[in-house]
Amino acid sequence: DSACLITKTDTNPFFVKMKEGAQAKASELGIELKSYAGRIDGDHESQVSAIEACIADGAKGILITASDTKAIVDSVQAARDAGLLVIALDTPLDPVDAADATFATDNFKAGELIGQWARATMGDAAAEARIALLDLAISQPSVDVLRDQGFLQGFGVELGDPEKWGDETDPRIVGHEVTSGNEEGGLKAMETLLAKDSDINLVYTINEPAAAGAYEALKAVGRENDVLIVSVDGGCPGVQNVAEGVIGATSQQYPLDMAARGIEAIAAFAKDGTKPAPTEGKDFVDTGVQLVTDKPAEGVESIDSARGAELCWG
Amino acid sequence: MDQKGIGMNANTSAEPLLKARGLVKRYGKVTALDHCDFDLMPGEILAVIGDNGAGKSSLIKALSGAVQPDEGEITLEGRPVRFASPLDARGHGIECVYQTLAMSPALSIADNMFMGRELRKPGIMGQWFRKLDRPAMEKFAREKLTELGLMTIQNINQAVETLSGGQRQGVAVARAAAFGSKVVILDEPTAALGVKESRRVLELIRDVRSRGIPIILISHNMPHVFEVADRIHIHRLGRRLCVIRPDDYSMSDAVAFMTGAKVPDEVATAA
Amino acid sequence: MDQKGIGMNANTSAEPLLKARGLVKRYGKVTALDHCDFDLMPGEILAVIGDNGAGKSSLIKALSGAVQPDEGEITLEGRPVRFASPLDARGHGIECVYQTLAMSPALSIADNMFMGRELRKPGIMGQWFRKLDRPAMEKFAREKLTELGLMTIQNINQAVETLSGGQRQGVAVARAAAFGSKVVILDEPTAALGVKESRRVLELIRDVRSRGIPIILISHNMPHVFEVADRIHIHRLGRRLCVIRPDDYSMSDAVAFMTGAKVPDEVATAA
Amino acid sequence: MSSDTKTATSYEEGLQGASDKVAEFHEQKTALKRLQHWLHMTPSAVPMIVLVAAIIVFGLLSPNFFKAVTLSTILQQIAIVGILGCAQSLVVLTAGIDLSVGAIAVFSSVLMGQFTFRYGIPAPLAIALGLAAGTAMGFANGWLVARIKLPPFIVTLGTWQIILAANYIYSANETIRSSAIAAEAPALQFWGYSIQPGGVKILYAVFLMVALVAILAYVLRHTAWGRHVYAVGDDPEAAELAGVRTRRVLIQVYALAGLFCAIAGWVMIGRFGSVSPSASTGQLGNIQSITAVVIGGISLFGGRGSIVGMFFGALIVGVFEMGLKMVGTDPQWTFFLIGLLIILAVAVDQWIRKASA
Amino acid sequence: MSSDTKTATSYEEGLQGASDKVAEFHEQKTALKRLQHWLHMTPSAVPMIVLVAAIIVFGLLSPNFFKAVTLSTILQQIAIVGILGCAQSLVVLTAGIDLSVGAIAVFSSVLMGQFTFRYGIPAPLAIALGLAAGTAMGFANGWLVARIKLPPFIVTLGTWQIILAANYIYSANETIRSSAIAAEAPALQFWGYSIQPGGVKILYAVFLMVALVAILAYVLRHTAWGRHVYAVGDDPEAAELAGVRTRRVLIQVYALAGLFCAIAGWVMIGRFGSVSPSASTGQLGNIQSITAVVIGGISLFGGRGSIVGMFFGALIVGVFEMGLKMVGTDPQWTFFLIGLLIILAVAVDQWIRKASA
Ligand SMILES: Nc1ncnc2c1ncn2[C@@H]1O[C@H](COP(=O)(O)OP(=O)(O)OP(=O)(O)O)[C@@H](O)[C@H]1O
Ligand SMILES: Nc1ncnc2c1ncn2[C@@H]1O[C@H](COP(=O)(O)OP(=O)(O)OP(=O)(O)O)[C@@H](O)[C@H]1O
Ligand SMILES: O[C@@H]1[C@H](O)[C@H](O)CO[C@H]1O
Ligand SMILES: [Mg+2]
Ligand SMILES: [Mg+2]
Repeated sequence: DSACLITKTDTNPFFVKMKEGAQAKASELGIELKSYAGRIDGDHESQVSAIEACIADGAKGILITASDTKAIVDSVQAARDAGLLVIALDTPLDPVDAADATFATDNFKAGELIGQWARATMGDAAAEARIALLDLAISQPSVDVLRDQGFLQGFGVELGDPEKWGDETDPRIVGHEVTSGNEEGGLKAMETLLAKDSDINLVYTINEPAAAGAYEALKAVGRENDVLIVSVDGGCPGVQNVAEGVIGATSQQYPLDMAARGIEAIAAFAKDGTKPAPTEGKDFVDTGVQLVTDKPAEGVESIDSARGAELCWG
Repeated sequence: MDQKGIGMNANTSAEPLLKARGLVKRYGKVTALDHCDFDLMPGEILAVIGDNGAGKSSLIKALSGAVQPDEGEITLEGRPVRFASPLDARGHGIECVYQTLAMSPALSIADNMFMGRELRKPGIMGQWFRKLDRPAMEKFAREKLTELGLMTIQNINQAVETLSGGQRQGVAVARAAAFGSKVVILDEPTAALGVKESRRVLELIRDVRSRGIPIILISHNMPHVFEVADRIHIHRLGRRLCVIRPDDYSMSDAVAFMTGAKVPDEVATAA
Repeated sequence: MDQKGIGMNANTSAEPLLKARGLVKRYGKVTALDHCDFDLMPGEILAVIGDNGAGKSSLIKALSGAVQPDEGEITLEGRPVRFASPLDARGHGIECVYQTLAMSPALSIADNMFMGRELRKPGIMGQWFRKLDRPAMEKFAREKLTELGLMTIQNINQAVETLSGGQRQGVAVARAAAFGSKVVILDEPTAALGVKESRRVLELIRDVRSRGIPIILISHNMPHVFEVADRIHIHRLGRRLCVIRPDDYSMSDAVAFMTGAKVPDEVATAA
Repeated sequence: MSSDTKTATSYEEGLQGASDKVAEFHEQKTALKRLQHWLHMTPSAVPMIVLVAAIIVFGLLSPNFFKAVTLSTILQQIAIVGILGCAQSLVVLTAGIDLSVGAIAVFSSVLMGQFTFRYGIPAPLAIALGLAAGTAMGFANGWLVARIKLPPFIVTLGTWQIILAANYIYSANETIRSSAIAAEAPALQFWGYSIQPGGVKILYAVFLMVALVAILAYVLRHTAWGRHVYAVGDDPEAAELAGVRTRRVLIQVYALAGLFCAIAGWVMIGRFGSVSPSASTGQLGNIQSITAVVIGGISLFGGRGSIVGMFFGALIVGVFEMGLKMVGTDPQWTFFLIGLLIILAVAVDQWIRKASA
Repeated sequence: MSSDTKTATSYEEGLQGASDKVAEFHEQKTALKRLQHWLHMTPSAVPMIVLVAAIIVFGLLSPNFFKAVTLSTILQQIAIVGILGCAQSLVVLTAGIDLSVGAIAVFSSVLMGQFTFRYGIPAPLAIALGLAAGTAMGFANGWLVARIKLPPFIVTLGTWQIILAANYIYSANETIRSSAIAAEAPALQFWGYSIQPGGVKILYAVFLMVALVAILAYVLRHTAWGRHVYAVGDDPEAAELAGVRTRRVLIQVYALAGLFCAIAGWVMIGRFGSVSPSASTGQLGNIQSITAVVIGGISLFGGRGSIVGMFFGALIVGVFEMGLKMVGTDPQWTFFLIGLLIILAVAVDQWIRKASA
C-alpha cells in the first residue's frame, strides 16, 4: 500500500517534521510514503498536480496541508471519487467536510492564547500597548489570518473583517508587515516598524523564525529586554528561545502527531475501510495546542519551557 | 547662405523631384548636417561624394525617413513631406540601401527581400488566412539575384547571416532596385563587391534609370561615379559644397573639391 | 592536387614566412575553403583577390586563428603552428583587420585600439593596482589616427559606435598597422574609405612593408592591388587558382582569371 | 574628361566570358551527418527526442507511468503553462521577456470571477471583459516597451508586482468556490470539461492548448506578421530600416501575449474549479513559461526558435515532474533534478547544433 | 602594364593640398543643454537625482523619515542586496544574467554555519571554505556559459534550483540559532557588529558594501580586465577577434560573482544573527539584485553602465520601501507602488538620456 503526503512547502521546519513523523509511522506500518510539496507557501497548483499524481499512482490515501482551503476542494473530491481517503492535516478545508477527516491545530485558538497571555502579562499597560504585527504574506493565506485575528481578539482588540488582517482601527496597532515566515523577513519587518514607531512594546509574529528575526532587530537597538514577543509553533528552537527569554510565549502545535495519526488512519482505511471520527463537539480531530511560557499568567493555561521541550518537534 | 548648384545647364527649368533645404542633424556634440541643401532631378543619376564623415549617410537617412532632421524641409514632387519612418518614405516610392544593409541575419534571403511587403497567396488562403506565397517570393528573389550575377549563393532559403559580405550587399541592392518606384537611394552599394558584381550593380543602376526612376548613388569610387552619374553632389563638412557635371570637371577636380584642396569658382565668388 | 604559384621569379629559393597547405573549412553544407594553399614571402605585399564568396575572408580567418580549419596545416617561419584564437595568432605577431572590423561599439577609440594589450601605469599603481595608463594610450591612438589623416574624428574618447563607417575602418587599420610585428593582414581595408583616406592606407601599407613586415591585402580594388602588390594570389571557388606578379599580367588578365573567364596557362596544362 | 573614365575601368574587359559556374563541393553523406543535418534543419526535433527519451525512461522506472491516464494527466497539467508559454514565446521572439504573464493570468481569472459574482454580470460577458482586461495589461507592457523604450525585463518586472498587488487588493484575497461557480456561472469552468474516449479523460483545455500552439505556429511561419515578429527580434534597427513598423509589432505582440494570458486565466478556472487570487501561477508562471520556452530552443536573444519547440519544452517539464513524482522522489530532489534537466536539455541541443554546423 | 595603374588612380592628383581642417560646429550652450550633456556623460547621476528627490519627498511626507536612524536602517537593509548587486552587475555587464545569486548566498551561509556546528571546523576556516564553495558555484555557472556555450539565463535558472534544493537537502532545513553562534562562533557574525558615532549605528556590513562597490568601480574603470568585461558584453565576437580571451573573462566574472554572493552569505549571518536555509534571499535575491542593477542604469544587453549606478539603484529601492512603509501604506500598496517606481525610475532615466542625445 502507498500513501501520499502533500505539504504547503518542504522548506518550513514545521513541514519537515511533519514529514518525518509520517515517514516513521509509515515504515512502522509497512506503507510506502511519497511526499509532495509546493514550491512556495500558497502554491496551490503544485498541490493539485500532486493529488493528480497520487490518483494516477494508485495511492490508498492522501494527507494534505492545503495551501488554498477553498480552491483545493474539487481536486480532493476527485481523489475521494477515485476511492482514496483524504485527510486534511494542520489546515482544515473549507468546508471542513470536504475531506474525510481533519487532524489540525486550531490556529485561531493558537493566536488567541498568545493574545490573552500578552494582555494578562502587560496588565494595565495593555491599554497603551504599541503593537507590531509580523504576518506571513500579502496574499494572506488562512493560517496567517487566523493567527493574527486570534491574537488580536485574545488581546482585546476589536476586529474588522475577521477574514482579513490589516483593517483594524485600534490606535494601539503600529502596523502590519509581512515576513515570509523567516528570520530575514522578521528582521526587516521589525526594523521598519521600529523606524515608524520606536516605542513598540508588543510584537506578534506568525511563527518562531520570524520571532527570532524580530528579536535581532530589537537587540540591535537595545530594546530586547523591554519588548514582549509572542509567536506560534512550538518547534524545539522556538521553545529554547522561550527558555532564553527571546520569545515571551508561544503556542505549541503537534505536527508529528498529526502526521502519525493520519498515516494510521490511512492504514486502517486500507485494511477495512474504516474512517476516523472527529473530536467530540468539533468538526475535526483537534490535535491540541498549548501555550508554552516560563512566565505563566493568571487565567491562561500554560506549560513551561521544560515541558514544552519534551513535546517539541524540531 | 544659399548653396547653389553650379554647372546645371540642363533641367534648370525642371522642378526637382526630391528637394531639401537647410537640413540640420545633430548627434549630441557632433553636427552631421549643417544647413544642407539637396536636389534630385527626375530621371537622373545623382552621385553624392565626400570625405568619410562628411555627412553623406546622414543626408540620405534624412531623405529616406531613417532619421528625423532637427531643422529644414524636404519636398517630394513639389509637395512638402515629413517621413516619420523608412516605411513612410517607402510608401512614397523611395527605396534605400543603407550602408549597414538593414537585413535580419537569421531570416532567409527571400524573407529579407520582401520584408514589409510580403506577397500573399491568391484566394481564400491569402485573403482570409493571410498565408504567404513563398514559392512566388522565392522565385522573384532568385530572378533578381541572378540578374545581379550573384550565383555563388547556393540556396535562396539560406539565412542572410551565412552569406559573405559581398553577397549580403548584393541582396540589399537587388531589393532596392526591384521595388523602388520613385527614387532609389544607394549608400556605397559596391563597397564590398567584387569587380564582376560591381559591374552588374552599375548596369543595374542604368537599368533602373532607363525605367525613368532617378537614383542617388553614394560612392567613394571615382571612376564609377564619373562613369554613371549625370550630376555629382559634392558634400563637405556637413553641407553641399557644389554640384558638378562629370563632363565639365575632371576626377582630380572633384577630389580636390571634396577634400578642400580647391574651392569651386562659384562658391569662392559667392563666399 | 597541388596548386603551384606561377610567375614566382624572385624569392623562389626563400622559404615562405607564412605557409598553408590543403586548408579545408566547411560551414554546414557550404565548403568555404577547398584544399587551399597559401604562401606569404618575407617582406612582401601579397594581394588576395577573388569573387565575392570565393573564400578570401575564410582563408585569412584560418591564418589568423579566428576559425580553426577542418583540415590542412599552417607553418610560420617553417614551424607548424595551430592558432586556437586570434590572441594566439597575435602572440605570434600576426595582426588582422577583419571585414567586420572587430570593435566594441560602446567603448572608446583608445580602448578599442589597445584591447587585449593595454598599457599600465608605471610604478606601483600599474604593477600592484594594475591601473591603466589612459593618457599614454590616448596619445598613442591620436598619433596613429593622425598618421592616417582621420582628423574628422573630434574626440579620441568618442565611442566607436558614433563614428561613420569609414572612420571605424580607419581605426581598425590604424590598430593593425601599429601593432603587427610579423604579418599584417587587411581584409578589404579601404572598402568604406574615401579617396583621401584610401590613399593614406596605401601609404601606410608601404610604410609597414618598409619596416620589413609583410602584408596580406584583400581588396576588390584592382588599381590599388596592382599599384602596391608584389604578388597577387588569385582565389577562386575556395582555393588558390594561381599567383601572379602585377608586372607580368594586366588587370584585365587578373580579372579574367578570378572570374573564370580565362584559365591561367600553367593551371590549364596542369589540369 | 571621359577619357580617363574609360581607362579607369578598362581592366573590366577581363570580365568578357566570365564563368557563371557555381561552386560545387563534395560532401561526405554519412548517416550520422545526415541525421545531424536533419536535426539542424528541424530545431523542434531536439526537444522532441529528449521528450521521447524521458517518456521511455520513466516508463521503465515506474510501472504506472505508461498508462493512458498518466499521460492525459500530464497533458492537463501543462495546459496552463503551455498557453502561458505561447504568450512568452511571442515576447521572447522579439528579444523581450515577460515576467508578468502569470500575474496577468491570475488577475484576469479573478476579474472574470468577480465581475460575475460581485457585479452580477453574465458569465460570457464577464469572460469577454476579463479577456479584454488581460489584453489591456499586455498592451500597457507593449506600450512601455515600444513607445517609452524601456527594457522589457524592467517593464514586466514592474507590472508583475503592480498587477499582483492590484489582484490582491481588488479581490480582498477572496476565493470564489467551485460549487458556486458550477451552480451559477458554468461558462467560467468551460475548459474544465472533458471528453472521455475509452475512459481516458481529456480536458477541453488540452485541445485548446494544442489549437493555440498550432495557430500560433501557422501565424509565425506563414504570415507576414509572423515574419515581422522574427525580424524585430533579430535586429530591430534593421527591421525598422527595412520597413517593419517595429513599434506597432511590439505593441501587438505584448497585447496578444496579454490575451493569451487571460485565456490561460480562464483555463485556470476550468482546471482548478475555483477562482483564487493567490494562485501560485501569479508568482511562478513566468519562470515556468520561460523554462518551457528555453528548453524548447527559443533564443532569449530573439529571432530564433519555434513555438512547437516551446510546446515540447512544456511537455518535457511536465513529463519530468510527473515521472519523478511517480518514481517517488522527494520534492527537493525533484527540483534538483529539474534544474539539472534544464541545463542538460539545452546542452544536448547546443551540442547537436554545434556538431552539425 | 604599370601604365594603366598610373592612370587608374591619376585622379588622386586632386588630393594635392587637401584641407586638414576639422569640421567646427557652433553649438548653443544653454544651461539646460549643458546639464543634459553632463547627465548624459555621467550615467550614474540620473539614479542619484532620483534618489535625492525620493529622500526629499519622503522627508516631507513622514516626520520620522529624516532621522539618522532611519537612514542608517535603510543602509543596513540594502547591504545584502548591494553586495549581490555587485555580483549581478558584473554578470549583466557581460550581457549575462545570474538568477542564482541569492541561492549561492544562502547556501554559502548554510555551509559556513554547518561546517562550524556540524563538523566543528573553526569558524574562520569554515568561512574560508564557504567563500570557496560560493566561488566554485559561480565557476560552474561560468564554465557552462563560456565552455558549453549555454545561455546564462538557462544555466543560472538551472543552478538556482539545483543550489537551492541542495541547500535544503544538505541542511535538513535546520536553522542555527543566533545565541549559539554568538557563543561559539562569533566570527560568523562579524559583519553584524557596528560602530556608533553619535549614537547612530552603522553596521560593518555597510562599510563592506561601500568598499566592495568602490573596488569594483575602480577595477571596471581603470584596469584592462575591467575593459575586457565591457568588451565581452558589448560584442563578444568582436572582443574575441580583437584579442580578448572572452571565455576566460566570462568564467572569471561568474566565479567572482560567486565569491561576492558568498560574501553576501557571510554578511547575512551577521545581519540576521542566525543561519537559516529558508532565508527569502534564496528566492528573491535574484530579482532584487536585478532590480537594483537595472534601476541603476546598467543595460541588460551588456557593455553599458556602471557599478555606482547599481549602488544608487539599490538605495532607491531601499528608500522607497522604507519611505512607503513609514508613510503608512498597507503592505499590498507598498508592493504596488514599488512596481510603479521601478518603471518610473527607468522611464525618467530614459527620458533624460533621450533629451540629451
Ligand atoms: N548615431 C550617431 N551618433 C553620433 N554621431 C554620429 C552618429 N551617426 C553619425 N555620426 C557622426 O556624424 C558625422 C557624419 O556621419 P555620416 O555617417 O553621415 O558620414 P558619411 O559621410 O556617410 O561617412 P562615410 O563615407 O564614412 O560613410 C560623423 O562625424 C559621425 O561620427
Ligand atoms: N559563418 C558562416 N556560416 C555559413 N557559411 C559561411 C559562413 N562564413 C562564410 N560562409 C560561406 O563561405 C563562403 C566563403 O565566404 P567568405 O566570407 O570567405 O568569402 P569572401 O571571399 O571573403 O567574399 P567577399 O569578397 O564577399 O568578402 C560563402 O559562400 C559564404 O556564404
Ligand atoms: O500551519 C503552518 C505552520 O504552523 C507553520 O508554522 C507555518 O506554515 C503554516 O502554514
Ligand atoms: Mg556613410
Ligand atoms: Mg570577405
